[in-house]
Amino acid sequence: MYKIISESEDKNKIKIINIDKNDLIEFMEDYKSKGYYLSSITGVDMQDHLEVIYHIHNYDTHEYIEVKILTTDDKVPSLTKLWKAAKGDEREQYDLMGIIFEGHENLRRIVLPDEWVGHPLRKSYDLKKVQYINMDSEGKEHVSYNENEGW
Amino acid sequence: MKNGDLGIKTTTIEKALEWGSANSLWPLTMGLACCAIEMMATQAADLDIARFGSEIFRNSPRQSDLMIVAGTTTKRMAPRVKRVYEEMPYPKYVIAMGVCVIQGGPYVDGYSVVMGVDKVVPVDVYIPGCPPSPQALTYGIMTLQKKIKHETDR
Amino acid sequence: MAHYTELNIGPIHPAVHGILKFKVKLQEEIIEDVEITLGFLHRNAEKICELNYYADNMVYFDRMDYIDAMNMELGYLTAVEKLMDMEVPERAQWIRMIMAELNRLAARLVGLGAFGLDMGMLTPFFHCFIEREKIQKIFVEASGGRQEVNYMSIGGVYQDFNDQIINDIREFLKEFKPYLEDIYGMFMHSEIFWQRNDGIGILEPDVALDYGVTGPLLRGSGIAYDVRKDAPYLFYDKVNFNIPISHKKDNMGRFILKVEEMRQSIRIIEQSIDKIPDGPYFNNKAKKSMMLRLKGDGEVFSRVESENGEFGVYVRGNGTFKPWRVHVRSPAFKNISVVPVMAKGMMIADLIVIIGSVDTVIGEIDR
Amino acid sequence: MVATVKEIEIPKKPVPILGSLRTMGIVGKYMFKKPITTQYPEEKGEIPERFRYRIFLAPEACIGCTLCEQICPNHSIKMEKWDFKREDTEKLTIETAHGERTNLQNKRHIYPDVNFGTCTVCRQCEEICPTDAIYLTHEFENSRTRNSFTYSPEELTKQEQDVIK
Amino acid sequence: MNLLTRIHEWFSFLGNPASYAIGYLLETLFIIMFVGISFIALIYIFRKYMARIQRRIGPNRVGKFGLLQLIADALKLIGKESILPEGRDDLAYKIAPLIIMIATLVSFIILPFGDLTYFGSLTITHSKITLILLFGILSILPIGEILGGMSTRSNYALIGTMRAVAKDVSFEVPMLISALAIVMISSRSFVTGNAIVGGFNLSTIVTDQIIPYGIIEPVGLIVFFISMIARASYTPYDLAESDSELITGYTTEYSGMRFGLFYIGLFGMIYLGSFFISILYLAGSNGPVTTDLGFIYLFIKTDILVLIAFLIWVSLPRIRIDKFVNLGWKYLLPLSVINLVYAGFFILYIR
Repeated sequence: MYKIISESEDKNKIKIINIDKNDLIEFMEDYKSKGYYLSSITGVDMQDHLEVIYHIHNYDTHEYIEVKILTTDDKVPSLTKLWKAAKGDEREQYDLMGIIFEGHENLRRIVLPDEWVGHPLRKSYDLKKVQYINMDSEGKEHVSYNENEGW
Repeated sequence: MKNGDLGIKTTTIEKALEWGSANSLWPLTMGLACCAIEMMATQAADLDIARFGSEIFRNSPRQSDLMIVAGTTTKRMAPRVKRVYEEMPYPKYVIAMGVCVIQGGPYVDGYSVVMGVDKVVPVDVYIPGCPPSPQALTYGIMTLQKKIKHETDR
Repeated sequence: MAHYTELNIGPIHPAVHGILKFKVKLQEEIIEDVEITLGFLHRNAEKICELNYYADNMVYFDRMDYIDAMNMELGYLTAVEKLMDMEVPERAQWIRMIMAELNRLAARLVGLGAFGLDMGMLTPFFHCFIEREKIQKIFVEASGGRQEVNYMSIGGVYQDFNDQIINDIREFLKEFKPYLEDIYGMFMHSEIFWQRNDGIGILEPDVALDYGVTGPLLRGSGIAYDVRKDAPYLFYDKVNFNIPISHKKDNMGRFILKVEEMRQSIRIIEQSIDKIPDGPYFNNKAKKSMMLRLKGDGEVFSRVESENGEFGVYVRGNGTFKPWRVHVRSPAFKNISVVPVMAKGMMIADLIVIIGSVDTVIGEIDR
Repeated sequence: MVATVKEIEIPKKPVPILGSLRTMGIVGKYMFKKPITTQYPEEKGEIPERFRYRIFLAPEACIGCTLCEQICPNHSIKMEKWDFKREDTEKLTIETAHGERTNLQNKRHIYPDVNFGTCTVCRQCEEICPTDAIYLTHEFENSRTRNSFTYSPEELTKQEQDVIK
Repeated sequence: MNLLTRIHEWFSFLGNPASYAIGYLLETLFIIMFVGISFIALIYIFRKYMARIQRRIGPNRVGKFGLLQLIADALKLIGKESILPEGRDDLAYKIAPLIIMIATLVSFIILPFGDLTYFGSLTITHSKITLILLFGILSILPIGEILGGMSTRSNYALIGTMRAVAKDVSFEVPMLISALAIVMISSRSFVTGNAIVGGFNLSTIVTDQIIPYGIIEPVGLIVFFISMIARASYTPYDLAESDSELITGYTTEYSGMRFGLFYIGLFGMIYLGSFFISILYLAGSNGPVTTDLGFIYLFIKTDILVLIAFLIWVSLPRIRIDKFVNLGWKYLLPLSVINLVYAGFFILYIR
């Protein structure tokens, strides 16, 4: 049985439930059976740890719930088995935030090319190190730090 | 000038061809982002761009003369823009529409936007604005027509 | 071993409404598989938002769903104002509501016109843009911008409505109603339009929910979910309007539903334009010299109904002038992910219509 | 809650050929209506008063407060030194949104320098300017064949045709 | 008196063989020039007409009222680089637009244009089987499409070609059968009720059409009209070059003047088809008052048909390929056969 660490409310009166990341799957399975659907996944970089925030939504009772988990090793369990909506969201958060969703079968970058170095939404990402993208004749994209090798 | 006849003739033909290509700029339907909607509005009834002979928006780069880069060119898109540009036959012209394609626009701080499409393809006319109003785009096309006819150097 | 033709639709293709790549596996003309590649318009708005002041970020939200700029601004502002505990004067809220609905009309008109073009109907596009131009003129009169308006600001709106704008809106609505019926008729009377849409792109409700689809796509599958009804913001609980739903689940149902929503938008504007009270249009706490010094603390998730569905904005502040994290729940991102499900087993021509029916805006998907 | 859910009515399928003829009728009807096109270069159409495009500067009113530089979302505005001779402008009275202001000074002699190649015309600078020195106008005919859009403070005070780049 | 003898008269001082040769040449040139000029006028009218329907103005900057627009377009297309795609089938790639262009032009020479005052009959080809000749030339057009599409090795062009072939195959048959019904009716004179020779001759068909055949067999007219629009690949049947799906179908890889030839072919086909319909079904050059103005009558009928086709183009959406082929085989073909049977009974009745 999952354990709720604490409950609070955000400024829009949405209930926030803090849970441990090992309880996530169990918690979400319970809520899925109650008729909740995944709405969005947000990763927040708190510099010493990552927060992953799931917004789930019940279309019948009009209830929005924010589920928050913490992770220090960038790894959280994937929800793709529960909701297909998680597929795209998790890929996006992996791409931009570097959260590794364990159990996602196709965890590739989605908006940036595969060779891109770093995860841009991390606070530690250095915007001054500019990366350039080029494409070869077969349509594969290559990333380099050299300005002359791409745009 | 004794053998100048030929020269006059060729310039006349060149002039005629220039006149032709200036007055029949078929743009490529290449909307990248927000400016594409304003490009469509220029095509639409209110500011009918067909009056200048740019009526037919061709879908194939092979048949178009003018590439209006309408919208932010990202780094991923830049090689593709380049490729489309190379697919177009000469004489070809490029209009950079909107500040995103001029110098990066609102996304200058970012990591994935090309700071100016002129790094990717040679640009003939720059139209500032975010997005430029249809009038501004029409004015830009008129500037391009003048440029083709060597009438302006703005 | 079956022989497949691989067709790359996009990134630059007239049918994809922007830049998006569909890699289609075809067996003759039947679609076996669709693979979507995103990211050609990834403009890192979320990152830039973290680097800027709260008031600056409006610019980037305008350019997300670029044909529905007002609703994007509204999504951000409802979040930020909650974060700052700022109250918005009533007049400003009514003005916002009118502008949001007007922009919804404008966005739908672009969608309709492009939908016609997808099927080779040339004319509705022009009529749609004639009407859209009128809306844009109202926007210019109010805010100065045509498309990326930047009209709303933290604590109110930048400029007040004057009598001329209200008159113009009334006049526009009067002309628009019969025109909309004409445009609707152009589509609906044609039996070829029916052939192309009836029973095409069927989306079952459980699939839609599973994929997190919202907006007309979800309502077209028979689930009455609209943020304006679900969690009313502004004054949507003070005006009468219907949330149309359709149990037809296909393109046709969605098309009729979208037009019906436009009629409801007209109804909302008509009601709210009479209800605008006098008073300030701006909260003095956010007056212009204060724009840089607005602080936010805590976290908030706020959602509005944009053209494509539920547009959510998550903002986390850490007590400084700049947000710590801004995340956008993009409706079109979810909507586009069902295209492979809807298109499977259909023909290549149907895929184009389905994409047109989903009506994606790439700026919002890639951000 | 006033919003109600209503199922849409699906109209009847049109009769083949007759339906198409009806569509053609609606479309063809507009042939007899007047075109609404504005003939742009000759007639500009009516441009509403609040329409904004290019930034202008009223140098007498600028006090060099750098607020515009700070608010600009993409750093299009940089402050630049310019020896503008303020003759008797210290006594000038300027009407602003906050009432009248007198004794305007620009002690550091810095004025905004706008890069119009990145300016998104978002109007935040006009909004924040305490003395309304920076303002946006209808001037939109400023396409160039060169990528040089940085307007010095002096050029910001001039009309578009006088600024030759 | 016809155009040939008239020209022969002018040049009779050169002797018979020479003047006849010049006569034929000038006559053909005249018709081709006429066709060329009316193409230009047609495209200009189309642009203005479409603009008007869409509440625009259309081209009006180049020359007075934009009359020089087409010349500017042509000059531009001539001056344009013609890109040769890599991996093409060279001969096929280069010959395809020529086939389309030549086939379209040649088919105009076969049509009976009727009379014009002073000049007399403008008809060039005096053959007893002009109808068969015309169908023969029309069947060359698909070859151009196929060659053009297959030679470029582009996937879009490939699918476009497939569709073009499907289109041509499924609409050729109903078109032919409805033309056959016309042949049947026209092989028995209205006036005398006797059998006449030359049902395959377009001129005879026209001269015998006191009542337009379109009134006698409206089903045939509709079938033929739909098939004609389909053959000319106009919306709603422009599947082969559907803009929003296949970029421009089989012409995707063509540029410059080569594309221009395809473009002329597109407009030429609708023009030819309208001529064809007005000859077969709308009594061609027969008019209410005088036969001297036959050509003018024909021209007016044709232009009205062309305008209708344009209106269909701008207002209807594109049909889907399977429904399209269904339309050809399941509806138009049976209809045309019914029409044929009906024509047979009709002949029995008028005897």
